[in-house]
Amino acid sequence: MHFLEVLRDRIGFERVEKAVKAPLKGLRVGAYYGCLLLRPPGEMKLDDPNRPSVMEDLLTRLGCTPIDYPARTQCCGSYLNISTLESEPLARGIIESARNSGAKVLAVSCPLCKYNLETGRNGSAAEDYMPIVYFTQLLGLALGLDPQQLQLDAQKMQSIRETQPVEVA
Amino acid sequence: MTKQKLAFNWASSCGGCEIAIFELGTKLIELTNKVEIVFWPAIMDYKYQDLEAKPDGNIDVAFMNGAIQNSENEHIAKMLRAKSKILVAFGACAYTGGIPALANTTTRDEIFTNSYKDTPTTVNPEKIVPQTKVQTKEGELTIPEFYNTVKTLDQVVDVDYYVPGCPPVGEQVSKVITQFVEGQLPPKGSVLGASDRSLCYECKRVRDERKIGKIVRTYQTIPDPQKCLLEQGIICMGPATRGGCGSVCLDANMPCRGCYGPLPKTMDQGGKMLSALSSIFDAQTEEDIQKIADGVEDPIGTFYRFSMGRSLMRRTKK
Amino acid sequence: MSSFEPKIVGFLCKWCSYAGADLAGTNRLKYPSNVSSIRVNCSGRIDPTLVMKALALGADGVLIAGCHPGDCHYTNGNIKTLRRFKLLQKMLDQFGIERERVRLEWISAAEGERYAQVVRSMTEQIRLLGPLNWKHEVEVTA
Amino acid sequence: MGTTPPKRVGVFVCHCGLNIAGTVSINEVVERAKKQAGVVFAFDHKYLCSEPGQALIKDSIKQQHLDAVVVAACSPAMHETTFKNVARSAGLNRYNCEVANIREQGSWVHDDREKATRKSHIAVRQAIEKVKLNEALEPITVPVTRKVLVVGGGIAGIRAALDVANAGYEVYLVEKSGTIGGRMAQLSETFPTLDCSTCILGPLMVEVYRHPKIKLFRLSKVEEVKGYIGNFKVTVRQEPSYVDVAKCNACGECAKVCPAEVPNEFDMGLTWRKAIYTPFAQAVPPAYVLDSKNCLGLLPQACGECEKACDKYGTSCINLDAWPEVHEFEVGAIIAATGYDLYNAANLTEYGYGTHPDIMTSLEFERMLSASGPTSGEIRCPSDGHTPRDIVFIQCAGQREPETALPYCSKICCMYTARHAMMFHHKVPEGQAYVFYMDIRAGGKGYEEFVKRCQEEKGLLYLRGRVAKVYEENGKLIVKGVDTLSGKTVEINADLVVLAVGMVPSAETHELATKLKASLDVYGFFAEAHPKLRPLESPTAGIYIAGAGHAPKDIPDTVAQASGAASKALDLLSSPTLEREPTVAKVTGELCSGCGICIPLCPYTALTLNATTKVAEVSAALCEGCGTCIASCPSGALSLRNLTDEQILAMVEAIVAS
Repeated sequence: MHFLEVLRDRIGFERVEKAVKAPLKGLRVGAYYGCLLLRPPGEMKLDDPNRPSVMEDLLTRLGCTPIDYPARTQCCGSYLNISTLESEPLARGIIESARNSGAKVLAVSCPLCKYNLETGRNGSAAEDYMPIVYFTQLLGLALGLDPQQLQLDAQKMQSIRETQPVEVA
Repeated sequence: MTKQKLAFNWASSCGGCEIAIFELGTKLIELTNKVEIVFWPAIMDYKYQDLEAKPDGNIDVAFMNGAIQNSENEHIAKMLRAKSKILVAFGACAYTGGIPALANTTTRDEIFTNSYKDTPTTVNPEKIVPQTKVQTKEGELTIPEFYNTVKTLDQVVDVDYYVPGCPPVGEQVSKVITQFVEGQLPPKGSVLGASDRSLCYECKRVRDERKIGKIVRTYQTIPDPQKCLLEQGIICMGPATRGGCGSVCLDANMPCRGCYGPLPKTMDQGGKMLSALSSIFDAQTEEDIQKIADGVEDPIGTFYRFSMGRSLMRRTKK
Repeated sequence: MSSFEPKIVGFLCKWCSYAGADLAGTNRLKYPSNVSSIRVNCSGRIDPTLVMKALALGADGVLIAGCHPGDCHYTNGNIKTLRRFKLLQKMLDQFGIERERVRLEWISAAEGERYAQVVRSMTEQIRLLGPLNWKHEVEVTA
Repeated sequence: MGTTPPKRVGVFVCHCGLNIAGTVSINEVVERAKKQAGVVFAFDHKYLCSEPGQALIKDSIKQQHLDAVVVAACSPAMHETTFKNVARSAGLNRYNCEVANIREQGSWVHDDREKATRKSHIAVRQAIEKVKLNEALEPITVPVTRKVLVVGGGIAGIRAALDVANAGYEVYLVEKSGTIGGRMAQLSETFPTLDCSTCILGPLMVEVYRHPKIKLFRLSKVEEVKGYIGNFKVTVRQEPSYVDVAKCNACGECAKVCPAEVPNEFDMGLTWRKAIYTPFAQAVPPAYVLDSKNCLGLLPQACGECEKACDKYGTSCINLDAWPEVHEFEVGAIIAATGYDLYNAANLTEYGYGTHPDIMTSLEFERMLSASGPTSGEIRCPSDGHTPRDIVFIQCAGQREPETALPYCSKICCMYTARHAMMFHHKVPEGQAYVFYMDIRAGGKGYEEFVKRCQEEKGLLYLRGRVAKVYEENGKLIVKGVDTLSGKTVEINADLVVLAVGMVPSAETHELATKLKASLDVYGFFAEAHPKLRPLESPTAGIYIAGAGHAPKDIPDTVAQASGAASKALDLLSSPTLEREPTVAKVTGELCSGCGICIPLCPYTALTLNATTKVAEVSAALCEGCGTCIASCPSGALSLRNLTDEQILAMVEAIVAS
């Protein structure tokens, strides 16, 4: 059972929402699923493999603005990456796709995805530097934990949010 | 005309069958005008020697009740067989093994251990269990051998007629005895004093839909006295049991326990009841079926309460 | 013990399981010769007393095989078999008869390999259990 | 039977060339058979099913004065009838012949000669014991109602109904919708000849409508089917059309004023229709229909605009107070032609059907191709009506997908997709069509040639591979897939995506099957009695199957099967009576106590409790002989003819005694 399922099925997103202390208003997050959560669909059964919504549902509860983008379920090429660098274009494609749709940060659930997308970020210009964080980090942030504890670059997160009008919750 | 000679004897039995004969009441007196009772240890002081003394075939009709659970039972059965023209297995125990035959779900050793060692009320520090022979200074004492498997009468001797019931009901008993006295007898091996159809045929309860959603035990409910008990989830052996008892249990709002034994054309009372009962389980999936089946506590004790001795399997494997 | 050849009575429904057994033949699949089949119209024909009688007569095992649930040629005869079997199984436990000896299997007309497989496993399991020899069980322990 | 002298049994053992003799010692089987009680004669032959083999059996029966024979050979499924007939030709009752299966379940499955021989001997002994106890029975003859019910008014139903009717028998044709014609009426052209679908279907529809022997019930449903082969009692419920067919001249005034608009199912919801409407131009009967579900107020009458209009301008043929009618009739045979529906494309989330109007199913595209369709034959994108330049056809959409969707192949998609692509190219010459395919399955007369022709059209590109994803990115539809031939992933910006989704049994199939007690296969299509040898019959006697309700089919196959099913039904109707197996259940009255356990167990309602005698009775005509009642009977009052408990036990003993 994945932590997302615990949150969704055991605890329930509405209870999570109630626990939110600092809603992440104005944070435009692209949820990235990759394969970890969805495939093989028969085994995972966590969500629709082609049209998942579990991460978006959670992010909404945290106050974020989830961004839908075509590449969110595409393969990050992680296993290719171990031997070659063929995965880099794949990862780059995913980030592009997310950026084009207006995402400012990518939320992932898998360390390999994170690592890969970060390589895919290589050489991208500072202004369109896209943070890649675990959804749990965002959860922590929303629940009022200190960014340091969450290994989050506080300024960056802030700057991203400042690009949007932030209502004080 | 010479009076017919009748004998009554009991083997492994509770004595209920003896009482059943007393249900004849005053008829019994009239009977003695027609017949001479030459052997009846339960009632009068007869010794086995008296029986031994008789020439073979001297007794016209002998009624033997009780199952064969030890060597004494078997010995007397054989003797009575020899001395009698007609031998009748009287009552459920003699006919189908009855309650004693439920001992076939266990073994001699288990029974001894339980009765002579484990039961809390037993004080038996030396853990002595019955021995068939013991040497005492007075000499060797013997008691009959206790059998591991209880048998019906016809599993040890040839039997002419059967009278089912635990015990056989009064009016049937008198019918049977008159049958013998008047000598109008059906072919050898027939079952007397019972119907050839199942209890359902004479049952007055109304039937609606033949299905069972859940097994209910008698202590869990007070059944509707008008409606068929099976349809109320209570296991009633009626469908697989001979009628003729006058459905006394059902009139007391209690299910038939099957004491009148299997029906003429069936091999095995319990198996037949099991099949009939489960056939109308109101379930389609394996899980649901299992649920209902689990409701049947102790299938052997339920379906073979009186007929274990005459069942196909006859005992459990130990 | 290994020289012991179990005698197994197979009640096969003619629409599915018997046809499945025939298919095993047509495909020349090999399996032990210990199961002799009796062709019945429907597994629903099999009365628990027939199973017990077979054991009492000296069979070491009994196989009942019918169509898969939903495929019964007589709509749901196999479900009725299942109902009887479940309760019979419970009682046979009490009689001390190992579950491997009496089996209910769904085998379709297309499942020749499955039939062969069932026969193989059943024969092996019973071979390991040894003879049932019920007559002896009753007589000797008398 | 006790009084009659024991039967003189003859045993005949077949070598089947080396098929049996190869692993079984025939001689030993013969010799051991001779030792069996009752056996007076045993002999073997190389091929018992051959003429000389049959002659041997026949002559021996006469010379040896045999009362019964056992034939040890192949499975009874193969030659039981053959040998029973031989026995009968020699004057024996057919039930005095039993077959011992020593091939399929003997020689073919065992290598060890000794064991195979032993098992064969057991089989022979079983048969001997059984045949000794068999009673001589004659088939039960039951009358046949020489009429046929056809369920479903598509091309299959139409063809079957016409064939039966033209042979001179009455047909009841039941159709759920307002007109016959079915799916075929929705098609624009048909492969491989490209003739116009309605042009070839129309005349048949009219023929059905006009046929004196065909009684058409449209807007109807089969409510109940009682009885059995030759004697079905059918109840049909017919919803009113509220329009007098005889009077209606299809002027359409009613529809003009009707305020209720609903998606037009004939156009797969691409257009709208009124609540009172005519399904399509060639609909039969040619009259308007009012669909009560969508009418703004029938009872109590709230709207009634149509009625007023009809009285004013029309022929006042509308009657809003009409009620459903229930028709009851008897037939001897039933042909189920319930047809197909489309697999729900919305389940295939990777293709995004339902998320974007320009992703459509083939049948929707079909309507668009049709001159009578929503765009009168022009190909337009539903989103904004522009003519697509790039169009992607995805074959096997949700098919051959055991994991997620349909495991099977719908057979016709390769063909119609080729046709669609070709039509597209004819209508939009400057356009580019892409077809994603797994394999091209074009088995059929002129099919391969047709597909080749389409593939050679320019502007038509066949890509061998699956589509992974269809999604929208800045206004464009992106089709992401792989071309396994070049081994490259492909990305196509498409204007229109057409999904060749599979065929599934129509919604009515399951419902009807339950009423007919006809079994279905794992996918819910009608099951056939035998996949190869009896493809037109349901296992349930008297029920025949035709068309896509049985399995995905193209039109030629459907029509062929329909005619086949019709001739099967005619075969049944050809005689006023039919014979049924006499091996049915029987009650011994004096043993039955009327406990009633058996009554609900019978799937054919063949068992009833006689109120006066209080005992159960069997209707031999209804009983199929499954024997489930017998197993349940706690009195042993029920028995199955020629498969009694005694016989089964005799066979069991034959097994355990050897």
